[in-house]
Amino acid sequence: MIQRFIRTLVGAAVVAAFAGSAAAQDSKVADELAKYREALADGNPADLLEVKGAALWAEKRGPKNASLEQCDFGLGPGKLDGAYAQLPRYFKDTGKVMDVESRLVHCMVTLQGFKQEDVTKQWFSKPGTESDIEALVTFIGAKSNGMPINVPATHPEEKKMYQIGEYVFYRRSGPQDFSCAICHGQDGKRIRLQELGNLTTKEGAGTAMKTWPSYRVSQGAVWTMERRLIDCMRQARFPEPKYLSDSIIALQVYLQKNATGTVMETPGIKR
Amino acid sequence: MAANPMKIRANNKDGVTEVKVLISHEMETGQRKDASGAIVPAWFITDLTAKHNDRLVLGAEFGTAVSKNPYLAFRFKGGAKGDKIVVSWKDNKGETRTDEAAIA
Amino acid sequence: MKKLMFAALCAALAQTALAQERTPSGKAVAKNPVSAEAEQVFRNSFRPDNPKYWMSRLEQDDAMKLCGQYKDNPPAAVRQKIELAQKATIRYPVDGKLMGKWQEGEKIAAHGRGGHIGFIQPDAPMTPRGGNCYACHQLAAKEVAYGTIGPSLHHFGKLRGNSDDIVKYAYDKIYNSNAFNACTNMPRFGLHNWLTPEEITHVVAFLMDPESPVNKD
Amino acid sequence: MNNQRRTVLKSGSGAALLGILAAAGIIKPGMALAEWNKAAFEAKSMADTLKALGAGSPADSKDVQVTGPDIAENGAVVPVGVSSTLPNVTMVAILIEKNPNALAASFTLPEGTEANVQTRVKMGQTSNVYALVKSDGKFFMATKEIKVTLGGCGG
Repeated sequence: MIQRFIRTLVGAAVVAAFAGSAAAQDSKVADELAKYREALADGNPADLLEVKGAALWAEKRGPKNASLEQCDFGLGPGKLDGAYAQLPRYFKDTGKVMDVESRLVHCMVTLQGFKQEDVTKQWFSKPGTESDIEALVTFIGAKSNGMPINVPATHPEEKKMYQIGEYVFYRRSGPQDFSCAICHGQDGKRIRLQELGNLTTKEGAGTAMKTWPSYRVSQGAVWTMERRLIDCMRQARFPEPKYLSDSIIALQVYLQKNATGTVMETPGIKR
Repeated sequence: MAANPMKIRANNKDGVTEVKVLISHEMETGQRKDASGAIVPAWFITDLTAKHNDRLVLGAEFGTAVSKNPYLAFRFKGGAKGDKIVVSWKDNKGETRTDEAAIA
Repeated sequence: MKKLMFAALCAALAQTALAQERTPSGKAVAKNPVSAEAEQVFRNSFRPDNPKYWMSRLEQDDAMKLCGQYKDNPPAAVRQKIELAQKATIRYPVDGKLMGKWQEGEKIAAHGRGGHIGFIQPDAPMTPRGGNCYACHQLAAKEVAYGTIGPSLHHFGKLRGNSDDIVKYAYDKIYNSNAFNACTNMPRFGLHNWLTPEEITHVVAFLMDPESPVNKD
Repeated sequence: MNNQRRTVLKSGSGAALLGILAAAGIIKPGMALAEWNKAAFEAKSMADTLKALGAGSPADSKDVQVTGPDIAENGAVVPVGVSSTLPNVTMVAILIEKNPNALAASFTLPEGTEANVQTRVKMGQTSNVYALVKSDGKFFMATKEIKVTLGGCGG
């Protein structure tokens, strides 16, 4: 007991010594970073993509020469206001829990007659090659701006996906022993200069989820949530997940349920 | 590929009009390599003009260091609600685009 | 007495790290009721064209499995079992020298690439693997872009001196962090061959050497 | 074409026709300015760039400012601007010392346009950034260091 007390004392002293020296420099860095983020916020290139997405939504395309205007994201055909904030959810017609991207692709296949492999070939943009899916998801996401995330995951299939998502969140592997929880399981941490949300809490998950889709200045592109999560797996040094695969959807159920109640601010802009 | 439209916002306050422009453009530096290791040729906006009705209010020349999807903000005296702001750009491949907005 | 002091110091170091990580309440976490199915779903969620040797990165050793099962907060007995097993994995450079060149260590600490696979943005085949220490730790004062997932290591050597025991502690911790703190966030750099024993000695020097920017400024 | 037209109308600019005509090369946008200054944009050093701009060695001025944050979270997008309280400013430019080509952008300011322009630039690394201003026919300059930080997971 006494030994434990001494440990704590020494530990606390060392921590305190560190905290003092760097504080002044750190607060200056934090101020300038806040200015940087503020300067970016006014003038988000994602707005340009949103306009493009709106046009693609209404345009008659594909073998069936149909628009996407009858696509049902869970609130009824063509009802987009607040739909993104309530995904993923269980869909009776497919018998599956789907996220915004799997549902969108489903509509492009069923309503417009595209082949899934064709329409997902360009699921994210590269310099000089735009992605219809990126534009459409930006547009659909923006239709939930200002609305609360609401994924209660009460349907048994949704509940199961939540549990699968939680399992994946804590599952460690790879040459760095990584899981999602390593970086996103604690409050008030940052990686380099970027704040890391504690995605197991409402506040952390909410802060993270409310701004997607988001324009990433380091990438020069809007990233969808699938893109975000698949790249997290790359950073964890895992092999590459399949686009629209179940563990990516399950992670979204886990995160969206945790974030439920947070008001959307999308499209976002970040590093 | 036809260029996407710009987003132009113009607001008049106390006789000064503030214009903010967002442009959809790759702004390739000519120094990046693609997956196969080949240099991606430079492709960037070189010139831009902004006019209030028919009067030039800003001329700009860009190099490759201007960010992808360029952003521009400036202020000029005059302009009234409803007046037209017309922005045009031209890139090094000769492609051009013109969009306009009304002062709010 | 000296031994005791060292033990206390080591304990303090471990405690410093712990204080910034999870509180080790050891509270048992109920096993995820769908874990068997979830494991199947996870493994089936990767592209079929990932080569086998990439997919092998998804295999888990006992420590990984247990940490996941207990959400990184195992009960005391499990914790102890993991730490003992991990301690036994530590290997040393053939020449026995644990202090390398701090200049090399500085590069390893700042470098965050290497080992990325997949089809979208893999690293070029021979990209050296970095330690990426700054992602989680403050080190040299001049680098402002440091993370806080791990404790600050600024003045690491200056605060602790560079006795053989401390040098060995630093080496061991980098080689296999779980030998000291089961289910810590820190990778097991040596165990996975992410860094070679020689590279680890360079990082040790970056932390310990009085001339290293970690201790100088 | 139809799709683009609707997009433009929806975004409230209504310049579809102009855009289409311009894209088709039927009319040319009003480039009533001098040709793009190739020599200045292709110059590498600060000195060569200033020379190509006809600026010689400008005096430092407290009345010129490089605006924007001192730290960039990413070098691909660094918000930076020039502002000045000097009279009759007809031209401003942004120069980045350590970029492969120092000149990032230059602006012609007709009478009535304020000497206050903001844009976003790429920076390969931490560097001094210069604001160059032409006032009453003479050149003035100001500088500040903008730090480009490494961010995120590191790869």
